[in-house]
Amino acid sequence: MKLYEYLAKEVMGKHGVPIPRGRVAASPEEAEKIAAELGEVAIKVQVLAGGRGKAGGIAFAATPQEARDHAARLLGIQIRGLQVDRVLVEEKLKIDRELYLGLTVDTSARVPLVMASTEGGVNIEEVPEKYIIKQHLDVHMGLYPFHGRQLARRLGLTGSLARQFADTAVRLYQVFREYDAELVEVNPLVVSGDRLVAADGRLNIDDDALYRHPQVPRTHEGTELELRVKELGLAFVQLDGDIAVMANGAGITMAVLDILASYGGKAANFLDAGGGAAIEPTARAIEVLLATNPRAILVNIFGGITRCDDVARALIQVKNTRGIPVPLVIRLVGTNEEAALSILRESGLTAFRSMRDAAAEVVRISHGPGGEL
Amino acid sequence: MKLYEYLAKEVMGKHGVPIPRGRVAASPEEAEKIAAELGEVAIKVQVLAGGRGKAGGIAFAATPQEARDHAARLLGIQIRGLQVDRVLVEEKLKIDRELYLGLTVDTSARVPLVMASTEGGVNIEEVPEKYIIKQHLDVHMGLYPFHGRQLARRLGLTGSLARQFADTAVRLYQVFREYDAELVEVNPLVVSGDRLVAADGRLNIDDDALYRHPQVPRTHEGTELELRVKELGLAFVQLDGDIAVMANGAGITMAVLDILASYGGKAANFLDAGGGAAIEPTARAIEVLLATNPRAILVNIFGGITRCDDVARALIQVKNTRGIPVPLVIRLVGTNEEAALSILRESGLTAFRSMRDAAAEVVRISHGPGGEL
Amino acid sequence: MAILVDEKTKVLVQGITGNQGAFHTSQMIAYGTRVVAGVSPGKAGQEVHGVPVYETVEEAVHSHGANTSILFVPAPFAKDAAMEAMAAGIRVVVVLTEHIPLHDELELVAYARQRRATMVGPNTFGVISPGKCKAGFMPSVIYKPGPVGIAARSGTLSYEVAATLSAAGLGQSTAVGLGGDRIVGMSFVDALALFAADTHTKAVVLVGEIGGTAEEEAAEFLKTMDKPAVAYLAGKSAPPGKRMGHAGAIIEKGRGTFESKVKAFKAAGCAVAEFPWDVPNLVAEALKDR
Amino acid sequence: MAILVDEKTKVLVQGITGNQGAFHTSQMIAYGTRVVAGVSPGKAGQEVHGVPVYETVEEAVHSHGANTSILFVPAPFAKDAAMEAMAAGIRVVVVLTEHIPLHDELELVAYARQRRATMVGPNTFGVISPGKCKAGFMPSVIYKPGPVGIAARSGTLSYEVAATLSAAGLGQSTAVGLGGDRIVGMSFVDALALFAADTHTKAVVLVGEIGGTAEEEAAEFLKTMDKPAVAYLAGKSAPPGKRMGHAGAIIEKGRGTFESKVKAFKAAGCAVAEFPWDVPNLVAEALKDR
Repeated sequence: MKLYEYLAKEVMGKHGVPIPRGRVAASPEEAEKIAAELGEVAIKVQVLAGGRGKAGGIAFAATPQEARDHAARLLGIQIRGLQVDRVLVEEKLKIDRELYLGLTVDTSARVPLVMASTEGGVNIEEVPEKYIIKQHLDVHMGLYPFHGRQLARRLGLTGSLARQFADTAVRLYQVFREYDAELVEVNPLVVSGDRLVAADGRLNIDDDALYRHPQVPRTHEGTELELRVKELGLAFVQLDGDIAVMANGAGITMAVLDILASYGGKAANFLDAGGGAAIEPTARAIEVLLATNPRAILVNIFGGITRCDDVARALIQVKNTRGIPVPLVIRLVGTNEEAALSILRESGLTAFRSMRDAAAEVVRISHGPGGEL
Repeated sequence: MKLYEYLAKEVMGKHGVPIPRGRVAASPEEAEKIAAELGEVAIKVQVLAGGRGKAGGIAFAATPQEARDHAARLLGIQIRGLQVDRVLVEEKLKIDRELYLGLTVDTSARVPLVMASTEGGVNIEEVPEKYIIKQHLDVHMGLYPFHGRQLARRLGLTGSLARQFADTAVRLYQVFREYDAELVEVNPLVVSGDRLVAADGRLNIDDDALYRHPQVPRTHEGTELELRVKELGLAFVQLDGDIAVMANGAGITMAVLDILASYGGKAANFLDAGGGAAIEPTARAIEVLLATNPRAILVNIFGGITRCDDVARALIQVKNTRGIPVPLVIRLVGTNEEAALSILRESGLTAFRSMRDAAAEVVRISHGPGGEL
Repeated sequence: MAILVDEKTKVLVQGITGNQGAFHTSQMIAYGTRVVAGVSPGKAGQEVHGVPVYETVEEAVHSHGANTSILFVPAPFAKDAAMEAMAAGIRVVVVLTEHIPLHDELELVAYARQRRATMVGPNTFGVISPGKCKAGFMPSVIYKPGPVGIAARSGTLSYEVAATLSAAGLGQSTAVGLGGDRIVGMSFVDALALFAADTHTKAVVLVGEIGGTAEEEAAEFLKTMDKPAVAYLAGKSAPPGKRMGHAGAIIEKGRGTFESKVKAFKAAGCAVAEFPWDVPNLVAEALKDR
Repeated sequence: MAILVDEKTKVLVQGITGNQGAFHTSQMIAYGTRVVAGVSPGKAGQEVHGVPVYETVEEAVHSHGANTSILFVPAPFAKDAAMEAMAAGIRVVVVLTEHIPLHDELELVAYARQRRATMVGPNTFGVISPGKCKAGFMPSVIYKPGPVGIAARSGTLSYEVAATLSAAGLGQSTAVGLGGDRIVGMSFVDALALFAADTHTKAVVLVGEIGGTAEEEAAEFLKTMDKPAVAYLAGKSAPPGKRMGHAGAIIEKGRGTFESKVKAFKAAGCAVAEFPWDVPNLVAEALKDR
């Protein structure tokens, strides 16, 4: 889960990372008031997307009136498809240099990773590798001041700036650990005269650890439908095709999408119904699929923990209660396969036993004029 | 540094260790008021000494008036030589069993050590080893719930009590680490019906780490003179003999005391003037020695970092400013020894080069009638 | 004759008294697995399908010599349970639990290294050596004993592959689920190293997916391994920046792409199947070449 | 021909630009020690007595191959500095600093074990191999090269003993200060193990004191060592429950008594000197017996 910049900075500030003076505003009046306290300010839209600057989401104001005008203009617009309902108003920084400092996990070495660069201010992915300094950390030992000094040294920082950098690295690591972060990033970490300031801040918290952080305000990313399915506890990604897909298992669901693509079809979604799903959640998942108005639905089940008969019953339940107005292609094998097939037969449904045949059939249907099975 | 019981419990309580309801009182009126809130109460003197119960420092009251009377009696008395100026008034616990749970450092294995016993309520030193369960911990890993369950199991606890015990162990370890504790101890950890309660609590903080804990109220242990010398930054222990001793280094100072004892003398103190002491602190140390009204003073210096001439100058300074009214036996060897001897000679003082001779001489003097050198 | 688990393995089930724990204990026993003990705090003294339940792992190890543990323990308690297993000397810890916090996984991996223990998972279906030992919840009927090792990041997809292999008469030495999380205890490279040393395994099938660099590292390893390998990779059509079910299945910052993995495998001389049902033919071919 | 440090040792001084660091650097150089580099954050580029100063240990190790570090670093920063040294691959870290928090020492000891590094101290005078290398602030003039190893918990007292040995013609292979704190990196047993393996060392003198059980453990080790040892112990007359200068010098809960230590040494056949000046004769006798 991503935090808004102003929340990420609030957390960092609490842990001693130097942040600009400023506050978040939800109205032009608030923005004006904050600017009146701070003098020259930057006004930044608060959306969960990068590249705000390029998208026109950042403005500067020399007077409170100007701040009010910018805020009035920015509040309510859309930036990269996201509605702006808050802006961060903070002191405008004199920028001498822009550094980068970030903490994440190296999934290959399976340890925390600290990254630093002299080339801050742009997406770190766009910085050539040779300008990025990486250092693995021992999770039980953590990030010591000496690690920070080593990084500062390699960045070419000296004197007070080196000390501030080392200190900031130690504190950012505390945020990383205490907040179960996937990513903590200060970009740019600005050299402003003799001080370092976190001009922008990102803090992405591991979804699986959110239960340990009840005090952190929740943010919601994704389409309306994705958010609705997330609440069902299912893994769902909306795509732009016309074949709705449900399978059980992340890998096999991806494989189904790949096979459809190879056969010239286009999937409308990724939906992993999980292992061992009961009738009720499966039924709700099918209903979700129908909400995307697909031309056809493909259900692919390899029954392990998942019992094929439960899936069949769920399908029948949805068919009988709300109806399934598009062709339904089913592939079922594994646990309780025979019982499933007989349940389907009773309701006039059939099922494939081969994934290949099922995929070919649903692609054929999606290309044709469509119709009830 | 030892914390008072009520402060130790306050810290534990904040970390989720179950403690009895109660507060500290400095007057009979306060005690009465707290008892009125709590019902039947225990009233416990707050002094930095064990064995309060045996010394009459714990009383029970069924009514607020009784609580007031006990408090009036206890406030102002001395327990094991320590003035009582506060009592802890807390709910009287129904005691079914008394357990022990403590965390300390195993100086031999050089790791944290958790100790538990079914034989709580008495000094753990008096409990036979076979009734004490000890478990080494990895300082980087800490104490996990499973460690707590293992301890609970070995203590024979089951069900909810086992769960509470494991949880308490985890929380107590957090206190141990966060407070740089030498010792955290709950004794007794009382089984009261279906709950565990820390009926008494000790928390001793490492003196060397106190600078990291400015929020912890300071306590002061030792004689008035010991506290005065502690402020000079010198290691000092008051003893009951008549030969004041100053040496440089903890080991050699102990050795000097041993030698004096072997020769039939009695040291008035342990005073390690440290390595590399400058003139001024050394002079102040000598003044401290004079405050014990010894029959003689022995100064034993093996000059390494400590320069013998500095010590000589310090001695002369004290002699010239406040006078040294008792015989002064000096032994000096090592760095700048010759310069030191000539400085002493100018002021009419002499010095031994052998520790043995100096010790024999000062013991001889301490047995005689005494007089100026 | 297999990796990780075999007919001598003495399995401990942590969380044995829960619904899933109890059910799969019966399944594992039915398969012939030596389930010697269970652990469920607060439930000591009970029996589950004839298996004695203990309060702590150390008791289970002490009383029954358990050397492998399988965890049916909810995510918030899984780190503690896995740490307990490793601290008690368990050598192979199979962590089925999904949704374990990332930082807990970092600590588990660090402790496994310190204890020289092997953690399989988290978020895995487990490990099975067909005909010998099942430590997981996979549908065991699809596996047959044989010479093919399987290492997979996903469960159901690897069942598909195993079933096609078995149908083609290509049985398996061991099938191990590495887990779908970003941080897992056993990587493809770790699994390959074990298969390389296992005399019974003649070829290895890797079932990978987008995200991370585990496949690229596996490809490097394959260059030095003298047993053939065949890979199938899921996620060719997945959009970047989206988590495809597994926490680890995401193309981020240009890393973890399907193309990168295919390229790495091809460079290592490892055949990459276009469809899951192509795997058996490729394996048969690879074995014929030897 | 010595333990821990010798003529090949390349010494790094951490905290070299401070008063103590700079002064003792000059003393160590004057003694012939190969002081190759210094580290002082914020002072890189300077020289101290001709020794180049770096910002980080890793640079000093990289540029000069330093393998031993000596710390003149104040207590609040000592853990970081010692960790840095060990992380950078320094094998012997001599921590002179007093008053390092107990929990910092626990972490240092744990990390030294993990890195297989040797920490001497904290709160030590250092280590000297007479005529070869001085890594500490001891008065070097009192030491002479020879066959006696010294391991001591206290500084000045061990200088007394070293001086009496030298005066009696009994030079030293190495004298090491273990440190006066409760938790130290090197114990008597660790030092004895090194002396036992050092061909040049013919006898060992242990200068101990009340508190802890390091002497009792040393006595156990002596039973298996085929070189003679002589002990002198301070604190015979110390009252229980009082810290005698050193954090570690305290009789607590009946542990750490003078009597217990004397008894242990006697049981191990190790002579215990009544006075410091008796040590040379006991050593001479022990050597004569061989």
